Amino acid sequence: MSTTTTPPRTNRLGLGIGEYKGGDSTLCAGCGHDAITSQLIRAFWEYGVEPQRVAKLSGIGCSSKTPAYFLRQSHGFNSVHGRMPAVGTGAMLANRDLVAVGISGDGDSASIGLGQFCHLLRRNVPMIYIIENNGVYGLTKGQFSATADYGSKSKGGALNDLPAIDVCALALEMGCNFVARSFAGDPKQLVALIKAAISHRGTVLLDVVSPCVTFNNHEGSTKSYPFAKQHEELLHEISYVPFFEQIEVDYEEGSVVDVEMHDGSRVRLRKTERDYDPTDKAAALAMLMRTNHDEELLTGLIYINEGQPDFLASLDLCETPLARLGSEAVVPGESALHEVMESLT
Amino acid sequence: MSTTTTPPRTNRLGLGIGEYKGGDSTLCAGCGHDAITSQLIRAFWEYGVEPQRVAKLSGIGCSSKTPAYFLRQSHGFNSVHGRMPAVGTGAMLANRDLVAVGISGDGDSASIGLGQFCHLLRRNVPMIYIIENNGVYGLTKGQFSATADYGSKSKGGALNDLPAIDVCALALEMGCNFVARSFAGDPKQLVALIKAAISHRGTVLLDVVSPCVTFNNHEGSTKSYPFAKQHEELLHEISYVPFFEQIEVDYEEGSVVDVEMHDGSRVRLRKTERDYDPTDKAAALAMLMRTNHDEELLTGLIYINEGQPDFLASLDLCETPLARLGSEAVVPGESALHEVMESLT
Amino acid sequence: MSQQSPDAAVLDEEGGGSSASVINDFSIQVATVNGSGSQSANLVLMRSIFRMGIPVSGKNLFPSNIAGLPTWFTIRANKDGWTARRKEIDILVAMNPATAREDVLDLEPGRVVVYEDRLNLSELRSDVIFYPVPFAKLATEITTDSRLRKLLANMLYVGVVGELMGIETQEIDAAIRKQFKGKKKAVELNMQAIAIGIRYTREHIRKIDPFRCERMDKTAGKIIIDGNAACALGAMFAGVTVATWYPITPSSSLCESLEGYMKRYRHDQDGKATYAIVQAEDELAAVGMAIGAGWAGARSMTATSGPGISLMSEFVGLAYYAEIPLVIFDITRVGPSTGLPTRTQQSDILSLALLSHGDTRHVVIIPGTVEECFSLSLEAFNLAEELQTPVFVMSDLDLGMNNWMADPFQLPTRPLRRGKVLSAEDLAEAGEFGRYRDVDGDAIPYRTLPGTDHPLAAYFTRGSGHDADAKYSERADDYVNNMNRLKRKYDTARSMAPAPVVHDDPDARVGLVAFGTSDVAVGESRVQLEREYGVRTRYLRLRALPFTAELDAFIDRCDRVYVIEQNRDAQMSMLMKMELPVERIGKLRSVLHYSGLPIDARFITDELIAAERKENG
Amino acid sequence: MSQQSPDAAVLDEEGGGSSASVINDFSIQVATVNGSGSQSANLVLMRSIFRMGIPVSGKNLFPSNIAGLPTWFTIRANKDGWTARRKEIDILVAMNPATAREDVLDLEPGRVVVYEDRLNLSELRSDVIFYPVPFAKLATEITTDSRLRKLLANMLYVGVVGELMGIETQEIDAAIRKQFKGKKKAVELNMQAIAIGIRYTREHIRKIDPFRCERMDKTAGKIIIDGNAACALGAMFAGVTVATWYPITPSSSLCESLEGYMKRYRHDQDGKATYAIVQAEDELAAVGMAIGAGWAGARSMTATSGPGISLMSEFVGLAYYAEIPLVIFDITRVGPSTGLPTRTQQSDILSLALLSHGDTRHVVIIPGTVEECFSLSLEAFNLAEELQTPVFVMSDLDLGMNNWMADPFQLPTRPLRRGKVLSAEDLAEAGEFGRYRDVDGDAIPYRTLPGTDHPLAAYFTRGSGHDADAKYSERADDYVNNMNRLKRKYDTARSMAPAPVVHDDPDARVGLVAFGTSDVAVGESRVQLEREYGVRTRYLRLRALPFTAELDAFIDRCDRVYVIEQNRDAQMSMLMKMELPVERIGKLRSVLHYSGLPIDARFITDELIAAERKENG
Ligand SMILES: Cc1ncc(C[n+]2csc(CCOP(=O)(O)OP(=O)(O)O)c2C)c(N)n1
Ligand SMILES: Cc1ncc(C[n+]2csc(CCOP(=O)(O)OP(=O)(O)O)c2C)c(N)n1
Ligand code: SF4
Ligand code: SF4
Ligand SMILES: [Mg+2]
Ligand SMILES: [Mg+2]
Repeated sequence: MSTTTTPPRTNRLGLGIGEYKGGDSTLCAGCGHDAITSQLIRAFWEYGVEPQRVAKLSGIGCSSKTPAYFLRQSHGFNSVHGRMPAVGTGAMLANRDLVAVGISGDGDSASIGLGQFCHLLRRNVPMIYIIENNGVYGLTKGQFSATADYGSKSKGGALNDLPAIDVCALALEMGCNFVARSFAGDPKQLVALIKAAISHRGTVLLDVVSPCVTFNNHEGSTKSYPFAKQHEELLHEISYVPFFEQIEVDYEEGSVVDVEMHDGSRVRLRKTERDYDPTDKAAALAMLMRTNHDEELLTGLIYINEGQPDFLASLDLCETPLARLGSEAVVPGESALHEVMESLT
Repeated sequence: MSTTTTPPRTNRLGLGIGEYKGGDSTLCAGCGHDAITSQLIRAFWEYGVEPQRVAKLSGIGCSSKTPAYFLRQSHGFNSVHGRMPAVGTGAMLANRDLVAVGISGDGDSASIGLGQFCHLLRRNVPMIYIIENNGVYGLTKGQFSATADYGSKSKGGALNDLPAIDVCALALEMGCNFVARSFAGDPKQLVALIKAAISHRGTVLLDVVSPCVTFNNHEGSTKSYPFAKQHEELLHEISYVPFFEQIEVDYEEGSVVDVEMHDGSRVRLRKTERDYDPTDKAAALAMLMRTNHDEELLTGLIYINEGQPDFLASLDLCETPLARLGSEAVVPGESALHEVMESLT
Repeated sequence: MSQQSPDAAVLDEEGGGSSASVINDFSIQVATVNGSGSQSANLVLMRSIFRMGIPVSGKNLFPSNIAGLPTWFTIRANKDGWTARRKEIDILVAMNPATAREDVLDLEPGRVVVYEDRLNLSELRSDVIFYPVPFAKLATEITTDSRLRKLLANMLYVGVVGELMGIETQEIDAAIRKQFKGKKKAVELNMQAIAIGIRYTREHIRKIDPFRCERMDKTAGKIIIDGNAACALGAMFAGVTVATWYPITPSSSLCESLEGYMKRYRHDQDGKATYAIVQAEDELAAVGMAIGAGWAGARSMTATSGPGISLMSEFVGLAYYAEIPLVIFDITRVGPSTGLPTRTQQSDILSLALLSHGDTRHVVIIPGTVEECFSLSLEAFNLAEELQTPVFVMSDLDLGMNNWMADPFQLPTRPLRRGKVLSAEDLAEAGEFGRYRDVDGDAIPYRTLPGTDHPLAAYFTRGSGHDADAKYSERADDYVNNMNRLKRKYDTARSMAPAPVVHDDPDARVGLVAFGTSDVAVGESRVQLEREYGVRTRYLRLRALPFTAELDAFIDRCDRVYVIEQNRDAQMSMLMKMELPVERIGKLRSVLHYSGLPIDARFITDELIAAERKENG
Repeated sequence: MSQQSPDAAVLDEEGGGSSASVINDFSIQVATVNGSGSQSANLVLMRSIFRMGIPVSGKNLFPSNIAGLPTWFTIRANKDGWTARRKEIDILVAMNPATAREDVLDLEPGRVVVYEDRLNLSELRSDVIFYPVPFAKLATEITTDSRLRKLLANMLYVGVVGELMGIETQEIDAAIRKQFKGKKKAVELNMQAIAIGIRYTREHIRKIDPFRCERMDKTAGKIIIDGNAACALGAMFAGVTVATWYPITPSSSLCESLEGYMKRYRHDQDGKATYAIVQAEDELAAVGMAIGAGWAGARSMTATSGPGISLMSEFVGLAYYAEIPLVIFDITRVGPSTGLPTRTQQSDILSLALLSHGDTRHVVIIPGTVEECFSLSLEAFNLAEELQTPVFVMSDLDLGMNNWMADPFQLPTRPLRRGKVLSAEDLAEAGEFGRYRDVDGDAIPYRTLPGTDHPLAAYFTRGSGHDADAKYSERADDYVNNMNRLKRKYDTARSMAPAPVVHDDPDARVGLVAFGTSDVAVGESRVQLEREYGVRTRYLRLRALPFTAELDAFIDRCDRVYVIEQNRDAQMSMLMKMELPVERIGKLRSVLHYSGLPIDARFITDELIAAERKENG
């Protein structure tokens, strides 16, 4: 091993990016979901998360298959349609040391799974929740989902006559403290957001427009690559400074906002003409309402509120993951049983 | 029958209020739900809805029992927990002439039923949807529901450590065009709102704080009679002028706003100090956010947007209720079958 | 003879009903409205009989609402320990004007009515014994607070009945102290009410009925508990770490009890919880969380009743197919649909055994006593992890919410069994790992937990087709191999599931098979059958699905086997027919009780005798 | 003999495989990747054989993803009309490099491989016949558009195979015109591809295999359709007014077909829809809407597959108990859980029969052919309304999504039966109404629809306890009476459910029972059994639950009855055991096929012969 080949690039754990890959994708060539997969691989590698600490969770759909395509060394659970939030909640209850990454589709989260999705957000379960949003049911061949825009056209030519559910606005309404939107065709932004997500404690909702090249990439679709590219509006330019790499750069006064994450990392937002404050929830809601109305695809960090207690904190759990507690810790002794029995005589 | 007793007061159909009553309540004496029942009876009677045209729908809970206690001459359907929206949607598909009144609880709608609730709103199914909101599961003896306020106290003394779901804000987010909040202890407002609801086409969401005297009327509850009385803030004084009774009264310039309903009735809002415009959705959302934060119980017509097409309109249904179509209308003839068969040879 | 109720017969034998004494063998029914606070009084009455050393049970028959509707609390005391429901009431305490008439008319002749004087019940019939008491008036003697007065009126009847039956005052007082533990004022007021009741009885009632308590020694050291609390204790001592639930009668009190116990006994040195109890948004979420937790290595559980079981159906199929351990308590009530939420039935058996689409087959543990609610619930957690599959514990409203007497529970001597879980060290040693391989020939594979720090640890869990290494597969052979292994695993479960309890009788030709709460009624019926009809029986009580070899052997020893169930469709019998060879099927008969009231011995006896008569020509 | 596959034997008899002709009896398998556009080519190939007058079927074996994975399309042509799946492939068209090796190695000796030249398959073995074709190169002759080229490469193999098999060019052209109806450009291009394929074959391939098409007259006037479209037609002609659904393979195309047909045939004079089709947010909502619609008087339906059935469980119990008509299509796939979503199985039977907690029992209609998909779906709507209960129609992926030949469908002569619905006039006349009274002694009550303009019309529907007048009741007698009536109603259903189809044979001692898509394979197997083994069989095909008297009579005429099912757990057999008297149970045996591929005749024959040998010592 002492020959002089250029060493593979490694992250702070000494792992190459290959260690963060998964099995071969079985999705359609060009599917937005695969693009997101690549950014997940990159972000987890760059951050240097131990793969074995990650739990990948999903429901059912093309999107929900993607956990098989990244982080091969992480446990994965492809559960049932629309119910990943519950499974993920249970997994985090069992092992608070896990980094949970939930991948869902718009059908999975906004149609069948809407209730569970909302309740996960409301509980603030620590999980990076990514919706690979293509406005259709890919796996069942292109029916409208609940995020399909009003008036958008199906491949067969039908017009959608129901309003879209905006999962970001809904997440805000449900009390989520980290709400962002991105686009599968914007790798730089997406990687930064995912890394910021890893640094957040609590639920992160990442709504990523992810075109379905087979069923929803045509003229008239509002979730196609061309449409998204044309209508994407950046809230800000976002970059991520990890806690282990705090380099100071000078920025023009007022041109940059830094958000400090709980692990010491920083999310750096460089202003666009918008001058947007991602800590003002009412403004965030109003802006979503307006941009939805105007058919802009607004991307970036929509809302952030660091430092809030997550669900596990409110349960006052012990430090050791519950799954690792031995019998001595979980079986009260003979005397406890005796005490209970006494009270029942 | 020609003896001279004072004739009973009757409505425009010539019916006494007794015709709008139901069976005896089996709820606890003093339950807010019974107060709402009384106002439903009054409103339907005053409006003069033909009882036989009404379909009463509910899920499971103390609240969901109430359809048995009003409009005895209307068909009722006490379905399963959290799934009344689907049943009601189906009933309206079958018979568009029905006036659907759905009664639900906060557990029924915001916990188990959250998904269906949202999708009903998104579809704009014509239905008056009343949530008898007491912040607890009454029928299962007082557990917190998803509308229990953060930090509110259970009868047993436990503190709720999850944020409340605001069903009004959620309804706005889901595109509901008639969103109102009231209080079981405010009969006047409630009757006016119910009558306005009857006049609206599309989903009406009526969130009525309805104290559970048995499990959630104690100190520390934010859904008790005392709390609601102390914290109720009227958005406006509301009254209802039915289409068949258009009396003109002079009001001081600018002190009153009239909203014209699709049946020609008018909802009259007399301003309080707030100067609130119930047609501005963004303002409505912002206001809910603020008043929730301030623990005010804001009541009145929060948002209205008359004239939007309802779900049945978007389906382009025929005039005759589907349930009434005869065989000749629903069985295509021999020739149609022949044509299809030809195409398959 | 067959026309006459045998209990009446007993009275007759002892001399015509009213003169001779009936000692330690009676049922008291208190008819009130719910929400009226009579529950404490009833418990005090029951416990004071218990403290007299007499075996006793208490059953609450309540409506599916919160307050204001008729409720009946029945206390059965029986010197031989037969404390199942009995249809006949000996002493009626009629406090509810709405039902008093029907309640009185329902009595057998010779029985007793204690009632609020103003109800004027004595005109209703002349063949029962009436003891009017001016409860409302007496209550005014204790307090002027009208709410309190209503509550205390209840305690008055405890005094009256206690005095009538010869219950020792000190035992009533002790029961009151237990009931209102720590609440000094309440203890005093209630004791005062008791005293007034006693005094009134002594001064105004001439006892002419035969029913009496006499001290015995059959309850020393025993406990009284409901099955749900017992299940909760079983779960706690099984080391449950994640419990998720959604409220539903009659299962809610299981998780509520659990929460109470866990708060007291399950914190670490820092006072932090060694468990998570989560009220989910519904049953789909509850079971989904329990599955996620079981997957990630927690001992997890959820508890529900019929409607929840139906909702869990899809998820349970996932857990079966992906082989995830968790325990699901089904405290059954009357179905179908919402049914009668506050009545008891055993009608979810087929659902549990077969839950979910596709070929599925589940392990079901069926406690029949409160002691088993403790010990078998505990065992269910071991089985779930050993077998890596959802394990149901099927109890019912009668067992779960009513009060039963039992010996104090014992911790098992065997340590917890956590099943085949590979640690990082195990993986390092083995050098290979395939999640669904049948390494040991018992069809139970090995698993690893998320977070295990070894490169071989990770695998991908899914409810879709997979091969022995947990890789996605649509291959026919992978599918079939996996399904066949799952079937073999179910056979492995046969040797691990709790064996039936058999009461054999070499001279009996008739066999009885029952399960769950029918147990006490069956025991009593066997005595009736032998005593009254000379019919001797063998009795096998099932305690689990899958069936074990004992069932086959039992049937072989019998000419005919009556399967006694509390459902309409003979559900357990159906499962037996699905599995058993035809010779055994031929012996099966059914006794079915499904009114929503707990089954009683007399019903079984009557049905069985009728069937036997038919059978014998 | 028993070691050798009989089809090979047939070849042998006819002289060693390659010399003598095999006319109108072969299977073609096209191996491609999905999303490659081969589906049109395969349909054209199938239809051109069909147009030659030869009975044919087409089965698509596709993966559970959208594009890029292996897919096999199998066309079976059989002069006797046996068009079930056959395991052996005669002509393999190997277009997919990823599976070509395994596909070739799987062939029986003497079979044919048509393949893309560059794949170099001929080295793999020497006992099959290889015809290499430079498809990619040939495609460049037609167009320079690379996407189009890929599509047209598919049509090339149609030309090659057509020419090889002797399919008349005019029939291929006609099939192309049908496939690309109205798209002139596409028709032209595809015909060009066909011509090139034919030309290449003529010029470069020397045919040495025996498989050939010859014109016959067995398809004149017949149609080709998939079962889902046929069910949709049945629903439309039943006058369905509300259809709700949630997408799931393999049921989605049922509602999508329905939507297509309804758009064309179901509008009133003003062009307004006389129906509502709603894509719900999930299966709970879909069935809930159908229940609401059925309650309010619509003919309502929903369609789903296994996971959806599990999710509908709670709601279906409500519909059973509250007696609400609706039709639920279950197009079954491989379970448990997500299972193999694109493979076929009959493993939801127990779920459907018993769905929901509590005592429930459902009516299930089981079409076995596309014609029955039409006629029995139609009938299901009549039964649902007549019986006032949810009625399931159980089809499967093989029937639902594959192409089957049939006689054109006929409208039933009997008018729609809408069941016992009382109008305002009826009420006025009757002067009384009790929703759940058994007026006619058939246990089927009368109902009224919401909106009925009569003061007596209203009643209250609930899934909780109710009396005969639909009033809330927790009374034991009300409950038991109602449940007993529901049980009697299920018995009434026995006389109304579609009777089994019986193929009797007075000399047979062995009986076969099957249902659904197993039908064609069973028919073929019966011929094999008789021809090859001299075993004659009777055959009963079930078409519904509950079982009807024919089943009993059939079993009585047999010594042994093999129940043939496509599931692991012998689910239909289990249901039979649950109901039948023991003498009949004793005769039951099982033949189980559950790999996810459609059952084939040879499998049945082999299994049955093996079982019979054991049986006879
Ligand atoms: C209970 C259930 N219902 C329906 C399905 C069928 N199904 C599979 S994926 C899917 C939709 C997926 O859509 P989405 O979540 O948007 O994922 P995409 O394929 O678009 O990435 C559906 C309806 C299922 N698997 N389970
Ligand atoms: C599937 C199912 N789960 C649980 C229950 C038990 N249950 C009955 S009512 C109820 C809660 C009702 O709460 P809410 O809707 O707020 O009504 P309230 O009684 O407070 O008016 C629950 C959980 C049920 N009936 N069905
Ligand atoms: S169908 Fe659409 S969502 Fe699914 S893999 Fe293909 S492109 Fe992606
Ligand atoms: S428990 Fe509460 S909600 Fe239920 S009836 Fe009583 S007061 Fe009303
Ligand atoms: Mg999607
Ligand atoms: Mg409530």
